[in-house]
Amino acid sequence: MTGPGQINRHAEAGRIDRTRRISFTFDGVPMTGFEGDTLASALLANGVKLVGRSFKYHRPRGIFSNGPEEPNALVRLRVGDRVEPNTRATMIPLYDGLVAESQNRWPSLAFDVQAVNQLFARFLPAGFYYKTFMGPFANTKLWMRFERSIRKAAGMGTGTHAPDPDEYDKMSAHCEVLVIGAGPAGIAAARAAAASGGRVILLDEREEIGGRLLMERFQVDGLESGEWLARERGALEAAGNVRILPRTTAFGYYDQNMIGAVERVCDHLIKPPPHQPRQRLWSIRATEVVLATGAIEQPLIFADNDRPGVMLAGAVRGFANQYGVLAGKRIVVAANNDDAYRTAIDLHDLGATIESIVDVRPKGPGPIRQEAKDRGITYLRGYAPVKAQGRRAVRQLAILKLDENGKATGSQRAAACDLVAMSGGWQPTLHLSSQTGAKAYWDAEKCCFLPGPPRQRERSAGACAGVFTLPECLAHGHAAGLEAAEAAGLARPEIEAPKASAPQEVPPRAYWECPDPINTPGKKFVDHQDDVAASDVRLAHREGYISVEHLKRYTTLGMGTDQGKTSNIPGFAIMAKARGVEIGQTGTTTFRPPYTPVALGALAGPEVGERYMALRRTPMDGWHEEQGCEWIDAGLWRRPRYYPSGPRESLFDAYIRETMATRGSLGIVDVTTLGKIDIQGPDAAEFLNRLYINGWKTLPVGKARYGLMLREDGIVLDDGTTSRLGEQHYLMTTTTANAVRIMAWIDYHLQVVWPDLRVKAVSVTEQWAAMALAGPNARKALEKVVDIDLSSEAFPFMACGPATLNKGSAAGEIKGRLFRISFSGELAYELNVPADYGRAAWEMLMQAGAEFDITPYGMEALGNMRIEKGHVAGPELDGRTTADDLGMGRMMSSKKDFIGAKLAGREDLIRADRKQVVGLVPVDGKTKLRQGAQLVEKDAPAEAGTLAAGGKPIPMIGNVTSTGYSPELDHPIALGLVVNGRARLGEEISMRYPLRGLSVPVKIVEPVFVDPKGERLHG
Amino acid sequence: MNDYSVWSVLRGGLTGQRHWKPAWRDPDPQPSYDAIIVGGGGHGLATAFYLAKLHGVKNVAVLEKGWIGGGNTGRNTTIVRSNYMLEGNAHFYEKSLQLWEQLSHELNYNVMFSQRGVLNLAHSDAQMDAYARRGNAMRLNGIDADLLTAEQVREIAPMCDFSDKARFPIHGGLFQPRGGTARHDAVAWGFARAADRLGVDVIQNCEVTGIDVEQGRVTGVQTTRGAIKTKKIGLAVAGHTTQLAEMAGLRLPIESHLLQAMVSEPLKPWIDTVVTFGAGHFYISQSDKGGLVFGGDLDGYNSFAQRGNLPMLEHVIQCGVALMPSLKRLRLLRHWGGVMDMTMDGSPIIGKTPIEGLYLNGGWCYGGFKATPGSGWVFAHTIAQDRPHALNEALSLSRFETGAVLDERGAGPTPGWH
Amino acid sequence: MLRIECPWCGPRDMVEFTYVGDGTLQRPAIGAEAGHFDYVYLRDNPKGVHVELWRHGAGCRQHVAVKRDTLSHDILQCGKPGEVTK
Amino acid sequence: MAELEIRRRSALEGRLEPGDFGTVCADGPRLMVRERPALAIAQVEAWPESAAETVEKIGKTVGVRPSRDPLVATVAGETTALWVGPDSWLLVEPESARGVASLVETLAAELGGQAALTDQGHGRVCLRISGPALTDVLAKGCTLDLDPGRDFDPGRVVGTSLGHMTVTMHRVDEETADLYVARSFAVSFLDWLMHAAAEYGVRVEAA
Ligand SMILES: Cc1cc2nc3c(=O)[nH]c(=O)nc-3n(C[C@H](O)[C@H](O)[C@H](O)COP(=O)(O)OP(=O)(O)OC[C@H]3O[C@@H](n4cnc5c(N)ncnc54)[C@H](O)[C@@H]3O)c2cc1C
Ligand SMILES: NC(=O)c1ccc[n+]([C@@H]2O[C@H](COP(=O)([O-])OP(=O)(O)OC[C@H]3O[C@@H](n4cnc5c(N)ncnc54)[C@H](O)[C@@H]3O)[C@@H](O)[C@H]2O)c1
Ligand SMILES: Cc1cc2nc3c(=O)[nH]c(=O)nc-3n(C[C@H](O)[C@H](O)[C@H](O)COP(=O)(O)O)c2cc1C
Ligand SMILES: [Zn+2]
Repeated sequence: MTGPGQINRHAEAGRIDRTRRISFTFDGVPMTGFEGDTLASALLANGVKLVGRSFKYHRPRGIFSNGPEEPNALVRLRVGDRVEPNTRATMIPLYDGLVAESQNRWPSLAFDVQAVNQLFARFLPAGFYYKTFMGPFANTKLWMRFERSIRKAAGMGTGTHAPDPDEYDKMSAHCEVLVIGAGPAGIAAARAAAASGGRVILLDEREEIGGRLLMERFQVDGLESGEWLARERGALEAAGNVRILPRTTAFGYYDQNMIGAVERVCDHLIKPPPHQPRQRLWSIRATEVVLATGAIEQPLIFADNDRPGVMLAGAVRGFANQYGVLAGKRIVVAANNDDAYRTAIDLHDLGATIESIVDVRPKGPGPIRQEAKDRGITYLRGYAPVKAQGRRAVRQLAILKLDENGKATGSQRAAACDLVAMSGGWQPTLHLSSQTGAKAYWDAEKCCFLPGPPRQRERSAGACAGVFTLPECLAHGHAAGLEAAEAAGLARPEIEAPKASAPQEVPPRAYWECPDPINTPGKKFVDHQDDVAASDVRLAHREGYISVEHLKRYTTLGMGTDQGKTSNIPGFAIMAKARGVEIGQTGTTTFRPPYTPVALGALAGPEVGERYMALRRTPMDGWHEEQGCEWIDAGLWRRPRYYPSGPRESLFDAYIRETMATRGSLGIVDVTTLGKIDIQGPDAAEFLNRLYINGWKTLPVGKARYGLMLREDGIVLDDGTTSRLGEQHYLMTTTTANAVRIMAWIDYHLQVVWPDLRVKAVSVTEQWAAMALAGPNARKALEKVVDIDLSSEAFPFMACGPATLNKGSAAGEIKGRLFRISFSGELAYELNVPADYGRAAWEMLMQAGAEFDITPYGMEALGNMRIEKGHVAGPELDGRTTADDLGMGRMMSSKKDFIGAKLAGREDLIRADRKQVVGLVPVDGKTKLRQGAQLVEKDAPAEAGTLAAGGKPIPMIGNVTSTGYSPELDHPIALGLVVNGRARLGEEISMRYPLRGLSVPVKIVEPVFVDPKGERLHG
Repeated sequence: MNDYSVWSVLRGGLTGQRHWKPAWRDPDPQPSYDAIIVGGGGHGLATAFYLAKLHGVKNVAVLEKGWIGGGNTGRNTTIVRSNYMLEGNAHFYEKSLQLWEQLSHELNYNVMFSQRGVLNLAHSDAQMDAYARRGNAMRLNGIDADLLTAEQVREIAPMCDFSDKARFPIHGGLFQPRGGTARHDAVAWGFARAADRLGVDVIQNCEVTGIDVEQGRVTGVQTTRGAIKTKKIGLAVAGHTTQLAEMAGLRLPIESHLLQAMVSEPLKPWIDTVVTFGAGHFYISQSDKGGLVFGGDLDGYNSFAQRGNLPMLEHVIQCGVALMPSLKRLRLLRHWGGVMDMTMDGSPIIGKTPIEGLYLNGGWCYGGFKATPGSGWVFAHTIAQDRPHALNEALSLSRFETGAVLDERGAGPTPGWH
Repeated sequence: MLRIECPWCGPRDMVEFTYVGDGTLQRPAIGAEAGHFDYVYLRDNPKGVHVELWRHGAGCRQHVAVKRDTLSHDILQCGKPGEVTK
Repeated sequence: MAELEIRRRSALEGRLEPGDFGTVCADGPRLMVRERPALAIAQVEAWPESAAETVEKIGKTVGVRPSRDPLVATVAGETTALWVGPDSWLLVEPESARGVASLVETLAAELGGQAALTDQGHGRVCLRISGPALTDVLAKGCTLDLDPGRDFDPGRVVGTSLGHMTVTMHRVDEETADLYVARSFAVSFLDWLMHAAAEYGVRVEAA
């Protein structure tokens, strides 16, 4: 199938490049257009009228506008994993190979099965679903069935689940003056501001700068608008202090003059070239902002005003002047203002027939009437359009005479036409200023909402401030540019404003909803996309949804992809009339970003996929990788989970092997990720005393101590060892998970709470590679490489001090720190060396340990061994446990005050029936215990009921926190929290894991399974 | 008053839908009421409804400073679930879920409660264990829960990243099939209409500006529409809880924070359940209109602005795309914010206050929508009987003093972290 | 997007900071018996002017006191902790 | 025992093969990247009342006087003093710049207990980047005003968030900056940088 060709293309008019012919397809039909077209202009050129189906009634719809406000012409653009639903044809630059499909129709656009909905339209008023489908029974079954069909019928385009192959980018920028919108007002503002020498950014969402100048036949400074634009653009580019960003939409105005904008870097291409982003998100921080965003034309509301061929008058003119496309040949213009006359005039001059202008104003137009008269264009004063006739496309327009109250009188007439160009006047595009909270107000004279008093450092200029004629726009923009520059602290420049002339205009009339046609009613659409008709607005009124916010939510008025850019004002006007108030009293709904929809990829930016969050690596990362370890995430870090000995070794086998090797001889583990904080100063010990629940003043130099910290509310915050390296010098370690939080905690207390304490704290986590050597042969192996006496007398348990590896060797030595501390419960040493030496030190230890079959072990074995020893860790320190719950209540010093001391004493934190850490073993000695299981009394019932329905839940007396397997004891072990657990040692209870149907009898035991006297670590 | 049914809609089709009456009256405030509920959100309206329906207290006014449902009820991401671990929360939210299951029927208003399931994803074994702990507790409390494998997750949410490019691969997830979403505005409207039918005065555009307290008991309120006498005041003002409490001289363990929410352009069905990301701040569902509704973390600072900033928006969407790479080409339609009443333990407060006749319902953090019917149900009980119901006993204000806090996350007394 | 003037580093975007919270709270002195509950749990939570602390974590690591309107998000004053009062 | 090779290994070892990446531009790559490996870095935190004296002492011993004014980097010979917080500095030089006693040892001997001194020589990775795309690349990851006369002129040192990672950035001259990032983040940071710069063409140079 091929199309009829560019039948609606004027021979000369337009700013397109006729030397560059572009091929594209719409619904599979190949067509051509020209460089400079949008998809919409190319479709119109090819005579395509029907482009989509509406949301609810699946009515045929055509192109309605030529801009971002488009409610109807939404297409599914591109193919495969680049598919983009709901894309406005009016904003898609035409490129070679473009593929677009219509939406919301099946099986085809011309024949759409769901168009039968139109027949039932009167049974589907706004909000009908609130009144139906409740079903005869009090459950959700019936509704769930209906919901499925409603969901299928609703929605617009179809998205894909295939990942988007394109990249997105982000950039921040700063400037003194940001000008949003590059129409005449914006350009005038930018050139004025730029003359001050400050940094100016001028952005516009269209492909080129120029705004309505691109769409009109105007002259500025005595030049044709195209020439003037070229001149001004050249001058701005040459100035050096101006950045021009076309294809860039300012979508959100955020606090403190931060504007979010998205640049469509490659959307005019079939796909981005390598290393180029598809789109770029700009965060622009401007000292001053000029909003020159123009205005949006509103429709008139009459029966079947949604027929293809009923368009906005400004758009009809825009298509003609910018692209040389005549959307119709016999045109009726229907309007409440002067500006629409220009459409009649321009189209007449391009050869179209103007059937007539239907003007709802009793007095008709201002001076522009002369231009119309000169061309023989007739206009009817005090008439309104009442119905667009024709099924798939408009064939004629029925009109009625209005009396002075705006009511219909007389008999209905019809004008034959293939295009209705309608205009309900222009509403300033005040979205961005409104987003800041500046409250828009109604100007009854100008018949539009104007931006409210600024809440931020911004001003509106040109049409978006309700200044509508070209000379005034230029002057207004110029003044705004000067003012902005001055407000930004720049010198007021000497520069002339651009000049133009235009006839005076008389004000429009606040008249949108036209009378019903005689005899043949039809829906009068307000919100085309959401199929909200004037009758729906009145229904909302009747039912009490009279606030505009209720109106919106009840009828979905303005909730589509266009956010009501062409429907809110007429809708509010109908509500105002029904309530008998002025539209200014109903106000507007809240304006929210984005101004137009923004690709989520652009907001997400490049840090997704593998780059989603940084990956932190320890200095021994490469070594672990070479060993083929399995990794586990620990916050942003990756740590070895276990080192499989071969492809078939399971996680369980591996960690048991690693555990046995360590306990049997020697193991080594990378513990670099623990937080390390260097604490110095005369008050360091006092500070530690306040942070930790136990005392620090007696700790001698060269010794380490285990410490526990509470939050202010008395709950355990973190634990770790802190070592005294010098008189006034300590090294604190924190858990991996809390490293950052504890550093911030310390900063807060030193800077804000106790600034009088003379303490300096610095994170040194990154400086040191840390590794623990554990097992009965740890000393023997270590002795081979360090320069200090490791005997228990010289370097007992909890000793610490400097140590040098390979001292005096020609190959080089490594100066580090050694700590005799143990998490595994074995004789163990923790070695810290400067990070760049981490791998060398590790390899040295591997070599020294070779004769003892040294085994690297990962997080699983580490966890298993600490469980065997009953050491608590993350799963027990879950932010709800007290020191006493963990069995460390006695560490709480009563001789000093510390963070959390007071609130830890609250009644519910010291009750006897709190959960306490205990050990758990399966009664049968075999069955594995599971983390995440709950604990109940052994005779608890099997089936639970809900309390809410009067049933009986199964009371939980605790939960399993950590599980492992002790190879030494040869049975599974676990730690758990059990109500009053320490008093119930030896008792049998039941482990429940109903998610997997498990119920296992377990016995409560002491939480230390291996070497309870600690002989090994002292050995 | 018209009953809502298919028949009445069909009948209306023949008469231009002209027979409908206002869903609620627009009364002027009376000089006095037996009870006054401040706040015309879901909670306030539900409270009034249950007071009238279950406790025979019908001379009730709901005072709303703006339009009903315009607070957090009208701006939330509508997730309904009862997947709580701690008993003080679990039974209460389960009660609420059970009320949801019959709510449309009870109100004769379709609140479109869609039990499409709520899926919380886990990205490590440790997270799976944490979810198992919660899921097992739910089961033992008689609440539905399933622990899904990664493969099962894939069936439900195929758009998630299961490739080797995922920074935090999906290990599985906790699923509550009975959870889901509801049409938030309809909840406010449905309760308002039902309460109105029982005689409750729903009064909009009426801001409470003062609470009269004499000798430790309340006597009335001051409003922008005059003074009103009453002996019982129930506060249900969400983000403004501390403002109202202050009128009665109370300081509370609550801060108001800003939470943003977002909606995409409308699409044909794209995702059929509620999914939450476990390795970042992101959760998503699809409204019946077709928009993908999603959100993430608090902006992080105290705020009453109902309007957020770009960094959190970017962050939430970054998390979303990390989880679902095919979101990139879809578009953001609108984003907004709400004022969250964040408590110091992340759980709500429903109960009595030190002032006689003043009852508190607040501190909902980002989870109060699902509580709406349950909250109204227990709050009505508390107000009518002057003592909490067993289901809200644990949610008392005094728990902070005694230490019996309900801290599901274990985040401690920093409201922004819950 | 909030822009906070760090007394050391100058105006910086909020993304460089982490929010700490109410800056008017006074921790009871070490050894004090009372006041902890109020310090930890109770807040004025003003709708309007709020003095709060932010930590310039990506910059100089210092705490910055900020006077900010919680309704408009306008930042009224920034300074060192203790220098900014209501 | 076999002799092991004992040497510092950068966190970026093997990840910065010299070569050109990204877009091929007519006038060559617009960003150059190389690592400054094996640095000695000492962090000095002075007490307010003796900070002036500490500054003098540092100046005397290592040849560069750190600035007490915020955001100022001072350079003398091979040594750089970076302001990183009030009366807090990083002193940076190639490890090879000094003889037997290291930078930290030298400072420790001079300062005694007068200021808190910590060794960070292995805790930071430093990338030197230069070229005409310098500020464009940085603008992709941070919110500073990078235009001349603003936040990041030559001689400035700033702590900021770049690509969601905390970095200390020192503007060495018009077209050159040193980026210091925590060691554990180095690989991710390099990945971010190369990706951000690809659009402009990047050349990795040997250290
Ligand atoms: C972005 C966002 C997402 C959320 N997502 C979820 C979710 O997925 N699931 C979930 O369960 N919860 C969610 N929540 C939380 C949930 O929305 C709220 O907890 C719940 O709706 C609160 O209902 P409410 O009736 O208590 O408050 P609101 O609906 O806020 O009602 C309080 C009313 O009090 C009025 N009021 C205030 N001051 C006065 C006064 N002085 N006089 C008179 N009236 C006054 C307000 O105008 C308001 O209408 C979310 C919230 C937000 C903001
Ligand atoms: N006579 C009338 O009734 C009437 C009414 C409206 C407009 N006009 C004419 O239109 C022109 C108005 O000039 P103007 O400069 O004020 O407006 P304009 O419409 O010419 O330019 C506004 C520009 O802002 C851009 N824009 C809008 N929002 C944006 C955003 N968020 N991000 C990026 N770009 C955005 C648009 O793409 C457009 O190019 C004048 O020529 C005027 O005569 C006349
Ligand atoms: C679940 C849900 C779905 C929404 N869907 C849409 C939508 O499809 N279109 C739309 O314009 N807004 C939608 N919104 C956003 C509302 O328009 C509105 O922004 C929000 O309720 C907050 O109110 P406010 O912006 O008036 O302050 C939705 C909001 C919610 C909570
Ligand atoms: Zn700073």
